[in-house]
Amino acid sequence: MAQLKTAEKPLVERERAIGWMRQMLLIRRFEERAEMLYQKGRIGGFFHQYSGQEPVAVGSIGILRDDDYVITAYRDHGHALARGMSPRTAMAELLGKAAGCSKGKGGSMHFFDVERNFLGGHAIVGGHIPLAAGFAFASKYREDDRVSICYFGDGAMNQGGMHEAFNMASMWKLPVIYVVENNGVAMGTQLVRSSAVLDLTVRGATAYGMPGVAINGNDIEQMARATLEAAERARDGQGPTFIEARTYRFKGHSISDPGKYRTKQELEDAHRNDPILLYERVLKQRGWLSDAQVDWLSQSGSMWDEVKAEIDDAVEFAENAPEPEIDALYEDITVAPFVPQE
Amino acid sequence: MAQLKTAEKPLVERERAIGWMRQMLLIRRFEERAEMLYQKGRIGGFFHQYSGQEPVAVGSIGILRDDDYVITAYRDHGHALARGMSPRTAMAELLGKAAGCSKGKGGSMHFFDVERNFLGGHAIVGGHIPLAAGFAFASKYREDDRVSICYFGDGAMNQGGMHEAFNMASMWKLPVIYVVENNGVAMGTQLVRSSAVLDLTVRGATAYGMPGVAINGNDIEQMARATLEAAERARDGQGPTFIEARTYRFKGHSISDPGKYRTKQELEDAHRNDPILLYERVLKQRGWLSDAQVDWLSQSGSMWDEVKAEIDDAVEFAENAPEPEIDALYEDITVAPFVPQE
Amino acid sequence: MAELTYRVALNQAMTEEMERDDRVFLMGEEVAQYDGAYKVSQGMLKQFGERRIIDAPISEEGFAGIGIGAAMVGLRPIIEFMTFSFSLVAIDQIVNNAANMRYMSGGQFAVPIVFRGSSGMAGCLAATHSHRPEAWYAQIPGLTVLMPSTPADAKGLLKAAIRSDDPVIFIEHEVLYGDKGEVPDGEHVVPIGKADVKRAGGDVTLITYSRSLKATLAAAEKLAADEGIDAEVIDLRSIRPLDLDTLLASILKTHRAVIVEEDWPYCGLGAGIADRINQRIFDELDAPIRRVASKDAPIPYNRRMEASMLPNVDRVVAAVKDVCYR
Amino acid sequence: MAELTYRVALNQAMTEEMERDDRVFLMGEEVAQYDGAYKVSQGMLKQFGERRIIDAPISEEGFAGIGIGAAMVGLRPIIEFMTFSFSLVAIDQIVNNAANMRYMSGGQFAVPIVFRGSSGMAGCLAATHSHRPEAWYAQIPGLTVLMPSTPADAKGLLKAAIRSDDPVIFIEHEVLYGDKGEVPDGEHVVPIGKADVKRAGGDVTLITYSRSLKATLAAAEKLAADEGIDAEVIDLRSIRPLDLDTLLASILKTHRAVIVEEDWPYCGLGAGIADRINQRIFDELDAPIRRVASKDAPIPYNRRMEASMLPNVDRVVAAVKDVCYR
Ligand SMILES: Cc1ncc(C[n+]2csc(CCOP(=O)(O)OP(=O)(O)O)c2C)c(N)n1
Ligand SMILES: Cc1ncc(C[n+]2csc(CCOP(=O)(O)OP(=O)(O)O)c2C)c(N)n1
Ligand SMILES: [Mg+2]
Ligand SMILES: [Mg+2]
Repeated sequence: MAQLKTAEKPLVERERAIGWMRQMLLIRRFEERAEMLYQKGRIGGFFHQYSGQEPVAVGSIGILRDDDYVITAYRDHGHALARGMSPRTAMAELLGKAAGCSKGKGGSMHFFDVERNFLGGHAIVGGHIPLAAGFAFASKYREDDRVSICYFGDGAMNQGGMHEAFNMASMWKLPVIYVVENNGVAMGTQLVRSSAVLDLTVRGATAYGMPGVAINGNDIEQMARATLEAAERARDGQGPTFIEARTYRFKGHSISDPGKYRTKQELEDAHRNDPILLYERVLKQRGWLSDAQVDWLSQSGSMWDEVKAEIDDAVEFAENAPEPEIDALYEDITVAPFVPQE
Repeated sequence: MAQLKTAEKPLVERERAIGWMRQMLLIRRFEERAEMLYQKGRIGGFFHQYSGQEPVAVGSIGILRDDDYVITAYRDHGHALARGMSPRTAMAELLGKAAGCSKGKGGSMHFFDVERNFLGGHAIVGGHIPLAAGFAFASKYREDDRVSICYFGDGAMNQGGMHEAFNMASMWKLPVIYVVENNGVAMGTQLVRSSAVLDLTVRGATAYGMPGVAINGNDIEQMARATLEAAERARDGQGPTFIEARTYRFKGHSISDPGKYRTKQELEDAHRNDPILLYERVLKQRGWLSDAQVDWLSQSGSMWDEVKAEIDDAVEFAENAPEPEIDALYEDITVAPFVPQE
Repeated sequence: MAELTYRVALNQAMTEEMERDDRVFLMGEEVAQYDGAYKVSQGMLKQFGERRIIDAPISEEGFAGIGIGAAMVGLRPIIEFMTFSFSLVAIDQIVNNAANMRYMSGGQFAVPIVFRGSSGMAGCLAATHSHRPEAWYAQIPGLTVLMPSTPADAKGLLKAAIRSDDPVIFIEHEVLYGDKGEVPDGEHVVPIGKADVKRAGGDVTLITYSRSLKATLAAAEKLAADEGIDAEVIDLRSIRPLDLDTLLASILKTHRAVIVEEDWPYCGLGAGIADRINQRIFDELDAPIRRVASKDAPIPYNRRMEASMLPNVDRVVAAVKDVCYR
Repeated sequence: MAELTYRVALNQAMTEEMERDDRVFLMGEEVAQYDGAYKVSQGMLKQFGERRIIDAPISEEGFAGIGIGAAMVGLRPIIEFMTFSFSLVAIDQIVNNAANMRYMSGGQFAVPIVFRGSSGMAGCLAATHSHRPEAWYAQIPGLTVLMPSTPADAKGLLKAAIRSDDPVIFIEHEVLYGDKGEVPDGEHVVPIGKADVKRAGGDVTLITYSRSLKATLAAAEKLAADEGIDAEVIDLRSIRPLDLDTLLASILKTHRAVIVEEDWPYCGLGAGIADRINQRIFDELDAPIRRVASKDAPIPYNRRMEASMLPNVDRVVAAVKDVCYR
C-alpha cells in the first residue's frame, strides 16, 4: 500500500483535517448517489464522476482563502462541494431544478457559485484555462491579493489555449495556480498516446519559465502544501505555478463509458489506494480520528452516516424542488433586457 | 564584424555556394524593386519584406530535395524564390496579374507553386504550422521519404495551433522541420514582451521532446547544416526537429511600419552584418568568388548586374501581363463545378 | 435492402471507401481504440489498423490542420469532430485553410477532406455542447455542407463526400445514430446538391433537414389526417450547394412554404433559404415563408426547457395552418 | 460639434470611458507601444500607462479568454482584434465563454466586455484577411453586435458598448478609419438597438450598415437626381438587437426595400434581416426585398476583382429600379 508523505508532519490542525476527511466523504457519497439517479434517468446529459480524485480538490481548495477564485472543467462536482457549495443546490442542478446552483440551465458540467467565488464548471476542454489567467489579471490590476486556481485534465494539456494562457500568465506574473489533474487518461486515451512528453511539468512549467512540481495528488496534505507554496508565491507577486497532481479516476470517463481501456487489476490496485482509506489511516495514526467516526473498509462510522444523511437530504430536496418555468428560457441571457430576435 | 562558422569547412561545393549567393541577391533585388512598385501604388494590400533574412530560406531550402515540401508564413517572397519560383510569376502575383503564381488571387501573402512543392504563403499567423505536420503525416503514411519544412516567425510561437501541431508531430515522429525565423520582433513587439522564455528551443523543442537547436540563421551554411541534419533525422524516421534561426529584419514589419521600436544604431549594426556581405567574404576567402562577380559594398559586379536585369525583366513582364478576367472571380473555388449561392 | 442504423450506415460508408482507396484515413478523438465516442467507427481500427484509424489528442485545431495539409498533398482524410460544437476551436483552419486554399493558390491545390461528426441538441448537454453550425459553414464559398437525416442518405452522402475533391462539412445528429432504416445494397452513392422529396404533397411545402425531418413528417401526417392538408416534405440533405430547383418546383405547385430546423432563428439557415426562395419566386407565394426554428436563447440543460426550444409537431402544424390561412 | 475622423472618434470614446472608470482597460496586439496597428489607440499608452493599455502576444484565443475572465470578476475589458478576421481563432471563447456564461451560470455572472477591431474588404488583403463576421456573431443570443458607419456613431456606440454589462462585438471597418464627420461635443452616447435614418425618403427603403452606407447614400442621391426616386436610407448601427421597428415603420411607408451589405449572400446578415421583415409585414411588400451583397466567392487579391464583389452605386441603383419596377 502506498504511503503518504502527509503522515510525517501535519500541515494543518486537527479540525481542518477532519473537515477535509468529511468533505472527501461528502463528495464520494454525492457522486455515488448522483450516479444512481443518472441510471434511473433522473439526470440528463453528460455526467463525469470525480470519485478517486477527491484529495486534489479538497486539499488545494481547502488551503486557499474564501475570496480566492476557483475554476475547473466539466468534472466539477467535487470542486464545487470542496468550495462549500451545498449538496442541495448541487443535486438540484443535476436534476435541472430552478433551485440548482445554475438554475437548471447549466447541468452537471456547468456548476457555478458566485458567492463562493466558484467560477464554473466548463465543458469545452481547455476553454477555461485562459479565464483563470483573466481572474488573476484582475487581481493584479486591482492589487487585491487574491489568487486564482484552475484545474484541468491531462487531456486538456493538448489544447492550444492552454499554451497561450500559460505564456501570458508567466510573462505577466499573474497570481494563478494551474493544477493538471493527471489521472493518466483522457476519455479512453492514455497519456502516452496523447502527449509527446510524459513529465507534464516540462510541458506546463519549463516551457513557460514558471515553477512546476509533480506530486501525488492523492496525498491530500501534499496537495495542500504544494498549493500553499504556490499561493504564497502568487500573493508575493512572483507569478504562476504549475502543479501536476497525479491521481486516478475510479469511474469511467462519463457514465456511458465501459472503460475497456484499463484492466480489472489496475482498478483493484487503485481502490486499495483509495485516498479516503489512506487519509483515514493517517488521521488515525495521529489519533485525530476514531473507528467510530469512520471505518472506510466496512463502510461505517458516525461521520459517514452523517454524510449519507446529508446527501439523502440533498436528493430529497432536489427531487421535490420545482422545475424552472419554461419562460425562464429567456431569462439570464443578458443583463440588459433581452429582446429575442425571432 | 560577426564571423561566420561557415568559413571553416565548406558544407557544399562551389557551384551550389555560388548559386546561393545569386539567390540571395535575387531575393534582395526582388524585394527592393517590389517595394518601389508598392510605393507607386502598383501593389496593394500588405507587403512584408524579407531583406536581411535571406540565408534562412536559401540555406535551408537549398539543401533539401526538390520533392520535399516547403511552407511558410506571409513573409514569403524569399522562400518562393529560393524554391525556384520565377521572379516573373512572383512579380506578376504582386501586381495581381493572371500570370501570377496564384493567378492574382493570392497576392503578396499567398504565393503558391505546386510544381515546386511550395505550399504557400499563409497569412494567418501560425495557421500553417499544423498544415506542415499534415504534409509530413502524408509522407509517413505513404512512406515516400520526403521531408517538410515549415517557417514561421517568433510571434507565431504564441499561437495555440503551434503547440498542438508540435505535440502530435513529435509524438507521431512526423518528418517535419520547424524553423522559427527569430528576427526578435513581431510587428512592433520585441520577443521579451511576447514570450515568457527567451530561448525558443525550450518552448519549441524541450516541451515536446524533440531535438532543437538555436543557430545564427544569417550564417547560410550553418543554416544548411542544421537543416541537413534535421532532414536526415526525419528521413530516418526519427521525427521532427526545431531550429531557431536567429536573424534580423532590415525593413519594417510591412511597408506602412515606421519602425519606431528600434534605434538607428541597431539598424546600422545589422547592415554591417548584412548576410550577403558576410557570405561574399567567405566565398572570396575560399577563392570561389571574385570582386568582378560581386562587390556588395560598392553595389557592383557581373552577378549583381545579371540579377538586376532579371528583376527588371520580371517587372516588365508583370507590368505588361494582362489582368485576370473579372469572371475568374468564380473560378478556382472548388474542383467540382462551382454553383454560386446567390 | 438491408435495415441499418444511421450509425452503421456511416460506418459502412467509411469502411467501403477505405477499402477501395488507400488514401482515405480516419482521424479524430477516440475513433480508434475506443471505437468512436458514439461508436460510429466501431471495428474500423481492427480492420484497418493504426496507420489508417488514428486517435488524436484533444487538439482539434491541430488535427484539423494536419488533415488539411495531408489533403493538399493527395491524401483524403476524414476528420471526426467528437461533436461539431468542438469545431469552433478549429474553425479558422476550416475557413481559412480548407475553404480558401484552392482559391488563394489560383487553383493549384485541392483539399479533398471530410470533416464529420454529430451536432445539435442531443439531450441536456447545455449551451456549450449543442451547437448547430450549419448556417456558419453554409456561408463559406469553397465548402460543401451535407446533413443527412436517414440511414440511406447517411451512407450515400458520406460516400459522395469522401469521393469529393473539395472540403466537405458533414454534419450528423447525435439523436439519429440509433435510428433504423432501409439502405440500398451494393454501391450506394447519393449525389451532392440534390434535395429529396420525402413525402409528396400538393398543398404546402415543408422544407427541413437532419433530425427535424422526423417532427416534420409526423406533422405532415397529422395535417393530412386532421386538416386535410397534403404537405410535401423536402429533405434538403445538401445545405451547400442548395438544391433550389427542387424547392422552387414544389413551391410553384403549393405556393406556400414552411422551413423547419433546429437552428437559431436570426440569421439561421432557414433565413438563408427563405431569402433564396423569395429572391426567385416572391410573386408565387400566397403567404410569407414561415419558419419553425429553435428559440432565440442559449441551450439550457433542463430537459423540458430544452424540449420547448425545438421544433415539434404542434409548432409545425401551427405554422402550416398559418400559411394556409386556416 | 467637432469634425473628427472615425479613428479619433473611437479613440475619444475609449479615452473618455477610461477616464471615468478605472475598471476599463484596453488589451490587444500592438495597442500600446505601437499605438495600434491602425492607430486607433494612439496616445493612450502615454495617457494611461502600461497597467491599462496592454500589448498582448499574438494569442487571440488566450487574450480573449483573459478578457472574459477579467470581466467575470468585475473589470470592463476592451479587447482589440487587429482585425476581426483574426477573431476566428478566438471564436470559441467568444461564443462559449463570453456569450453563454451568464446563461449557464443561471445569471450569476455578467461579462461586460467589448471585442472591437476592423473588418471587411480593406483593399487587396485577400481571402484570409477580409472576413465580415457579422452574420455569425448576430446569430448568437447573449451577444450584442454593433457596426458604426460614421465618426459620430463610432464614438457614441463605443461608449455605449463599454458601458454595457453584456459582451459586445464592436465591428469597425478599415476603410472608414480616415473618414471625417461631425461629432457632438460633450457626453455623446448612442443607444444600443436603435437604427438611424440617415436619409429620409418615401419611395423605397434602403437598409445598410458600416462602409456600405456610403455607396447607399450615393445611390440614393443618384436615384433622386436621375429617376426621381426618393429613397429612405436606414443605417442599422445595431446588428443585434435589430431595430425592427424602425425598419418596419419605413417599409410600411415605402412598401419596398433593398438591403445593401458587404457580407456574402447565402445566409448572410441581409438574409437574416429580410427574413425578419418578411415574417412581420410580408403583405405590405410590393416587391421582394432585394439584396446587394458581396458576390459568392472567396475574396480575391486583385483590386478589380475585389471591387467587382462589393456593393456599388450601380448595383444599388439597379436593385432599387427592380423593386420599383422601373
Ligand atoms: C474542445 C473539446 N474537445 C473534445 C471534448 C470532448 N471531451 C470531453 S472530456 C474529454 C476528455 C478530457 O480528458 P482530461 O482532460 O484528461 O480530463 P478527465 O476527463 O480525465 O478529467 C473529451 C475528449 C470537449 N469537451 N471539448
Ligand atoms: C492570427 C493572427 N493574428 C494577428 C495577425 C496580424 N499579424 C500579421 S504578422 C504579425 C506579426 C508576426 O510576427 P512574427 O511571427 O515574428 O513574424 P515576422 O513578421 O517577424 O516575420 C501580426 C501580429 C495575423 N495575421 N494573424
Ligand atoms: Mg484525464
Ligand atoms: Mg518576428
